[in-house]
Amino acid sequence: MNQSALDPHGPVARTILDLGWVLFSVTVVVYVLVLAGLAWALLRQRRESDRTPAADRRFTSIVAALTGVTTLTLVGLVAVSEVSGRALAVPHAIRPVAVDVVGHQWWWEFRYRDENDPSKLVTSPNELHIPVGVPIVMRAMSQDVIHSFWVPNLTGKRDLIPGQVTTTWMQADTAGIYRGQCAEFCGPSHAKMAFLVVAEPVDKFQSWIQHQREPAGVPTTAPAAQGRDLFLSRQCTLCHAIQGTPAGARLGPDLTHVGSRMTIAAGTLANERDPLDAWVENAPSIKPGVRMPPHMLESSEREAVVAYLRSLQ
Amino acid sequence: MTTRAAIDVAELPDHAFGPRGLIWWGTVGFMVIEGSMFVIAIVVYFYLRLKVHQWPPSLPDPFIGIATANLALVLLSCIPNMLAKRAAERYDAPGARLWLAVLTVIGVVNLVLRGLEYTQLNCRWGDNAYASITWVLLSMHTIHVATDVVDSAVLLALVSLQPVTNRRFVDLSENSLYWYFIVAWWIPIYLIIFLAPRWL
Amino acid sequence: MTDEALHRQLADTWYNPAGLVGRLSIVDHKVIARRYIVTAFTFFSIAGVLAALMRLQLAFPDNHFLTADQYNQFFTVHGTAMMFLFAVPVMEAMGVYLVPIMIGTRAIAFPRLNAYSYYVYLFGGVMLFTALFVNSGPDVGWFSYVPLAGPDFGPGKRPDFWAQLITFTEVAGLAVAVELAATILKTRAPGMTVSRIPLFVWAMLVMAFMVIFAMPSVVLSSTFLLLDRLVGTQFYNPAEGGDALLWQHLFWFFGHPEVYIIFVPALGMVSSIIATFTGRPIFGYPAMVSSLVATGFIGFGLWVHHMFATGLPQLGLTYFTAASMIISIPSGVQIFCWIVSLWRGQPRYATPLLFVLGFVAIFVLGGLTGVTLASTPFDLQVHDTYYVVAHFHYVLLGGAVFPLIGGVYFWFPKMTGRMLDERLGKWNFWIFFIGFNTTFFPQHLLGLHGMPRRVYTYPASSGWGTLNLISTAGAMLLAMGGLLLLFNVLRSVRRGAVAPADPWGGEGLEWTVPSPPPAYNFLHVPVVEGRSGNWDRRGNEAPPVVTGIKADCREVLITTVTAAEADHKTIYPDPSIWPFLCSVVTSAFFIGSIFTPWALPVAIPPLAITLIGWFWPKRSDRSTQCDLANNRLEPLRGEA
Amino acid sequence: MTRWTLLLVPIVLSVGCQREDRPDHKLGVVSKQLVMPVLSDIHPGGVAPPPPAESPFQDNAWGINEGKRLFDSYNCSGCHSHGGGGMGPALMDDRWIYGSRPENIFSTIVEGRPNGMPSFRGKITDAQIWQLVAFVQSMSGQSSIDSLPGRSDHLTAGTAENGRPAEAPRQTGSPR
Repeated sequence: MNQSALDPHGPVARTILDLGWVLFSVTVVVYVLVLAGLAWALLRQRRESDRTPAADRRFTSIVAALTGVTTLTLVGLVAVSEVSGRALAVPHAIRPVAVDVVGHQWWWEFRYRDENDPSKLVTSPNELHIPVGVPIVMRAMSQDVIHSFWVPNLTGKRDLIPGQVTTTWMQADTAGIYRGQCAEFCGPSHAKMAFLVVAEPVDKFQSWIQHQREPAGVPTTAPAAQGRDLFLSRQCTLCHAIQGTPAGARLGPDLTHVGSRMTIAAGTLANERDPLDAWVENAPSIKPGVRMPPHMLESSEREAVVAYLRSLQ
Repeated sequence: MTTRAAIDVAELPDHAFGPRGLIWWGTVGFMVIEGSMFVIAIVVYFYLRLKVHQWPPSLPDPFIGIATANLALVLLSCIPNMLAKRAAERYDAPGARLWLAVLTVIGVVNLVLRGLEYTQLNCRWGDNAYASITWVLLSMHTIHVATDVVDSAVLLALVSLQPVTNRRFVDLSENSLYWYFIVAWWIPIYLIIFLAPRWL
Repeated sequence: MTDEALHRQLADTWYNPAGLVGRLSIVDHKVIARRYIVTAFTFFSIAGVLAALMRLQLAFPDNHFLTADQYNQFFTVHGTAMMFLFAVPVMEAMGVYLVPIMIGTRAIAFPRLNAYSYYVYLFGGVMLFTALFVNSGPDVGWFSYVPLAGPDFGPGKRPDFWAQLITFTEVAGLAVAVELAATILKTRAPGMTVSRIPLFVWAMLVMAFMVIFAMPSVVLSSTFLLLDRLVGTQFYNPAEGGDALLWQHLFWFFGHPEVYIIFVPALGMVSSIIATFTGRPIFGYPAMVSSLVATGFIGFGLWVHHMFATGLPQLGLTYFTAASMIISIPSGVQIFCWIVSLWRGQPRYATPLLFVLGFVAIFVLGGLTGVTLASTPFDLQVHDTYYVVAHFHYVLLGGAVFPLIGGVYFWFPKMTGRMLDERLGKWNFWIFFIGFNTTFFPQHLLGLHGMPRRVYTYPASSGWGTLNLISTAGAMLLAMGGLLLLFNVLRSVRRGAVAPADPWGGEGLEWTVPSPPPAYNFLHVPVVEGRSGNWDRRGNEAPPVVTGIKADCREVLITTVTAAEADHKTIYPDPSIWPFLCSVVTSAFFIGSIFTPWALPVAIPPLAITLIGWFWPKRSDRSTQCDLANNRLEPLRGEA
Repeated sequence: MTRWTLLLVPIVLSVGCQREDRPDHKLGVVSKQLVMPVLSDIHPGGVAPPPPAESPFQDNAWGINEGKRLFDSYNCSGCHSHGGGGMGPALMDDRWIYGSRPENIFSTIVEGRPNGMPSFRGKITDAQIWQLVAFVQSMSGQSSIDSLPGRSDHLTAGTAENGRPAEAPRQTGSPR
């Protein structure tokens, strides 16, 4: 699984890791020196001369010198850290990809805005697709409690705080799938609030977002069709939206293209038949406190609904 | 174990007023704690101010009539307070009793007026953040006033029912010190709750 | 008067009453402190068990040993109890016990307040754990961030128990801080000028002042939280002009100094232990003192480094980065001075010194990871990951608990009159040391590999399994170390070797009094002639003492703040049940106000009654009689 | 001090468990425990169908709070305002048209009522209906004080449930 700060795939994470190596090397050296000093102090031969005032004067100057060195080292580290800090400022890219990152208990909503045409808004729950080599400028916000957006391989944390919007950015230099996870404790299922970042070549990204703008496909198989009717006639529509159908609620993740995603339940389950079936049957037993209630569907009905959802590519 | 008598303290006094005495340090210790609570609460007030455009947010300004009268009264109370402190430090029991009694009465009147101040506020604590901090500031201070009035009353009873010893005179003097502390905080609290909304 | 007669007289004057009511009336700082310490270690053990359970849950990916709900309550109560019910109280308690006998006075200032603070603290702790046992344990983290802890997302009473626990411990903590400050500033033995105050006492003084200035902020913020939840104020509601970050500012303005409140007294213990076991005073006394004071000041200037990820403006962050790094300078200076002290002294490797050496090895590492965390960009990666968990366990467990246990081995003979077993002690140390590093070192790597904090489980695909398993194994070893300490204590209390007044050849005044010290501490209040109260008396057959302090009154000598010249005498109060009764009322009020605002009006009358009972002089009290005997200035009405 | 603890336990127990339970495990059961008799969506007002089950979220702070969230999410406020009433009757007062017992409220939601209250049969899962029932009860203080919700994190709409006096329910036959 790709979720490590030690394996950067973008400028932000790389800058931070480089800084990290500087900090580590300095601290390791200091640590070794201190312990060596301690060991020497303990193991050395004792002499009478240790107890003279002259010795104490010598020590005074030694301690003073060491303090000076410490101070200089720290000033150096502050400077280094400040330099990397500036390097992380949001870039003024020509055409950055603008994404709203919205936190919910316990899932993520990524909104791709189109400045020219608001109707082209795309929302992608728990799966953030980004083009490689382009800065992604993100507006961070929350619907309920404080969450924290974090993709170790690409960028550090940014808290999503209700009542305020902050801007941050990241960029992927290599195509790949990176896992992110909520980093601020946000309630019972904090541990199960993850998401995937899919970094792909610009053209693939473009076609992906084109596809996301299309409404849901019409079911082709009988079970899928039955599933759609069940979906629209039962509880599902109170929370979920599927573009191109009457279902338009915004409480839960948008399911228009749910079949095309790799995971469900915010990176908790693989998006396959059995997990999906278990999820629809009794989500809270899988993800504590989750708002998706258990459903009173006959197993046959559930299969149909699952078939429909999986058909939503 | 044999020992050498280096210092003899038999003749030293058994009490001391002000910073020399232990009671003073205890009193000041708690005054510092309560003081920093007021400071932080006031910082919160201005922090919340910066969060909104209009202040008070969609509320009228509070009336200042009674509050101002109360402030005037409490400033006046500094005179009997000073006299009480002086009397205590001159070991003048009757004087101390008299001025402490006056002080207690004034304190009670202050509390009654303070009760009326609440009715003149422009808000209820749940209206918005401004209302909340206003109520908390005022109530924090009211609790202090009430505590000291009760304290004075008890002390008054004590010095009236029991012989007034040196230690008691120290208590009397520190009680006046605490009243100064309350008066001192009264002014900024008044300014912030009743005038700041007009200026900010 | 012969020493024997004097002893009998003083023992009678400073008696500690017996019987249930009597025991609840005791105001002797040593008895109260002993209760404080035992209680604190009890809470420590319970919180430790919770930690062990959490480690078992995390031992394997997708583990079902604990439910999310249990885990969240456990980690919250673990953190809360360790910070508020163990670390701060136990450090203050060590001060309450040791400071008076280190500065040569007969009791702590405001002894009744001291007793009161203990009972309030005890009831607070009992409340928290009772809440946990009945599934009402707070589950929003020891930091209780709003809005998660607010009325809208924290249903029920769980966060209220947290907020009220804060109130309990703050009341207790602030009371003790004031006592300690007053004791240290006004009741030092004559001759103990500011430049002769033992380093441990300096540390306690700094801690007391930090408590006094830091805790009001959290008292206020947790009160706001309660009000938001109970009566619908809007402090933390963004929609009504409130602000979620306000909580974080207020909480961390307390929360960061809190770390130093815990850590500074430990530094004092380290100094006492190193001095004694090298046979020479600590090198660089002025540097040590100014470092302590500097730590106290800088500690208030870096709370925002807990909020780097909230998106505050970069410029401000730079300042906090700098401040957070600067604070490691005073710590560095002290480390240097200790190493020099060890270098020029003659170390004796008794258990206390072992724990101190372990402390240096662990704390320096923790301090250095702290420096890395101070760097804003780097913090953005490791913030709220296991890297931070490792860091603060290195500085708190390593930086505070190791010296504390060293201190327990060091002062146990003084407090109980029995020695702890040295062989067990050495085992205790090595198991603890190895267990500690096995538990927490891997967590650095877990953090860098992307494991966030406060997750009750993690997927197998994460590859965090192995390191977590190692960490859990270490935790079990650590627990064994804890049990060994418990065993050693229980065994030695009954069958340990009897301790002389000065078993270690210790430096401070505390080693001049018998073990355990009599209720009145000093038969003759000493006159101090140097920094090393005990060593200064070497070869002096007749050490200088103060005479003229009444033995038939609880009379205490008050000295001047800086020069410590005898100034006047004052009379301390007798034992009384009222502080206990008052603490019962206080606790009932605090717990009641979790459920209804009416608790306040209901509580006021009994509170007033108990307070009056507390302060109203009792004819039978020795203090009242002494007071009257001293000075009848004015006849009672009707007399004469 | 153990004596003291023992003394405290029953007190806190009485206010602890039920209030604080987070019944994820229950939810599945709740949904299965009953199959409503299939009636027509329009149901003559007044008489409620036989009690389905006793309310699983009675006095359960978490369930009540979830109910409060759903009450807004499902736009019950649209008609009932925040309990103050609008097109629909007020829910925070003491007047009950179709019964104040949990099962009455349950069937009111499932069956719907004349003059505008739609039927939510099959639209809302039983688990969630029970949460709504618990919240509706709490609006007029028909739950233990320690389980009543506090203020919400949005614009204030009057005093929160835990700040209002409990009403004594009385049966008033007809709508207003």
